[in-house]
Amino acid sequence: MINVQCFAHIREQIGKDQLILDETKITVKDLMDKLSALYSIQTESIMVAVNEEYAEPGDIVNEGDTVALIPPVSGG
Amino acid sequence: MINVQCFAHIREQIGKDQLILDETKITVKDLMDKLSALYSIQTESIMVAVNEEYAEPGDIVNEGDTVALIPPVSGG
Amino acid sequence: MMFVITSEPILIEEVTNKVVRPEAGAVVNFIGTVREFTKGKRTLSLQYEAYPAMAEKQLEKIGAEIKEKWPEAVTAITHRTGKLAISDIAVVIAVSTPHRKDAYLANEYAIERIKQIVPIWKKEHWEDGEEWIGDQLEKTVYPTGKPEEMNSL
Amino acid sequence: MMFVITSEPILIEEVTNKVVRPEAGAVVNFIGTVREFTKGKRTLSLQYEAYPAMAEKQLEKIGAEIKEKWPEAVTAITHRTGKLAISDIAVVIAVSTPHRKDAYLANEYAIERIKQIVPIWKKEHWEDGEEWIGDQLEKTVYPTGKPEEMNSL
Repeated sequence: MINVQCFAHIREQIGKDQLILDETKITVKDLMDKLSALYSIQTESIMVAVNEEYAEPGDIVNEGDTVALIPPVSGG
Repeated sequence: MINVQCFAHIREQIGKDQLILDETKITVKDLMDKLSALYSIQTESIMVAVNEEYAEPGDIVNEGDTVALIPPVSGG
Repeated sequence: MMFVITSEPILIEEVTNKVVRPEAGAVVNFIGTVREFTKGKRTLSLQYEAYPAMAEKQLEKIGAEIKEKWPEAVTAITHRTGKLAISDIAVVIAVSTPHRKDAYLANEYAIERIKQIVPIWKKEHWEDGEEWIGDQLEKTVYPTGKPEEMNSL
Repeated sequence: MMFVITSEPILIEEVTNKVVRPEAGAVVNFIGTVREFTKGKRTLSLQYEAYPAMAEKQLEKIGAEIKEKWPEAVTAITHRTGKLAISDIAVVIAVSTPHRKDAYLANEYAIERIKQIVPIWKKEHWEDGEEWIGDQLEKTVYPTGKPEEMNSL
């Protein structure tokens, strides 16, 4: 299982701050495509972090990893 | 009479923080030449303020004005 | 703790004191406060949300980047989360250096980077609605999936 | 009182609060602290002397110059006099603006101008002596009798 954390408008759109996906090994890109289909979220402006580090589309997410969906940031 | 205020190394060199000059009307330049002769201070790096504003060598100092000798500043 | 995400009010003095040291003659602070009007639109309040663990890591990364560019600089950053009123402090960045020029440059670098890579989001509350900033108004697309490296200042 | 010469310790928060306002989203502070080593020489303490009435007028003048260059900026400056120990705060400059870029530029302008036109003097106390800075080490000659206008940043 893979834990996916959601923030800001993505959290509000999905209606949850956390998703549990029944996956054991998946690329960031494939994971995003699944989420896009499941929750009809626009993913092209969303960054992905795996275990609190920004990840590339080709990076592998493993069971037990924490994924975060990071919409464009606006701190400061 | 004209009151002359002295600061920093000029104050220490002259040994007073205030001088009273028996003048009624004098240019800044002439006043500096007098002070230079009287107290053997180097005047070329000293700025002069009259009534709390920087003055030019040709400006006139009148009786009752407050003159200040301003060595190169080093605040901040 | 030089890089902090907190829900408490930020004390400028406290952040500054983390970087004051005998070798430093200059501290530059950036203090971000909640502005009432943006492009003519009145803000009532702001809400900041963070991914705190990752946000602190990213702030540390910014500190490390500054260390590389300005080896004598020491940086501390505190960013607040939660609901903020007009003029409340959202972020304080303090950078100390032996000489002042570097403190200005490194400080400005820090705020630019915060706006690029630190997972913190701002929701504006107006009289007629609310919106997550970075959502529609200032839409950004990241073709690589990661924020771009910033060009050097 | 936006422009102050004082013999009391300076509180950063207090100077900053003078410029915080709903229209401003950014405050930049410059905090000048007493540095222990300058060119390898150890400073034990510093002494600042001012011509207070004129110094406050000159600080006000700097505020007016900033207003002219950056009309939306608001500036407050406090400079301390008397004996200061290592890391004590000698000066705090706070500039608020709607947008941050101007706050950095205006703040840097202020500290440059302080070092040019404000009648304040620093005496360094070392282990083996003391000296008024601006006296022999950094001798400046003013051919016009006045400090030069500063070139724009």
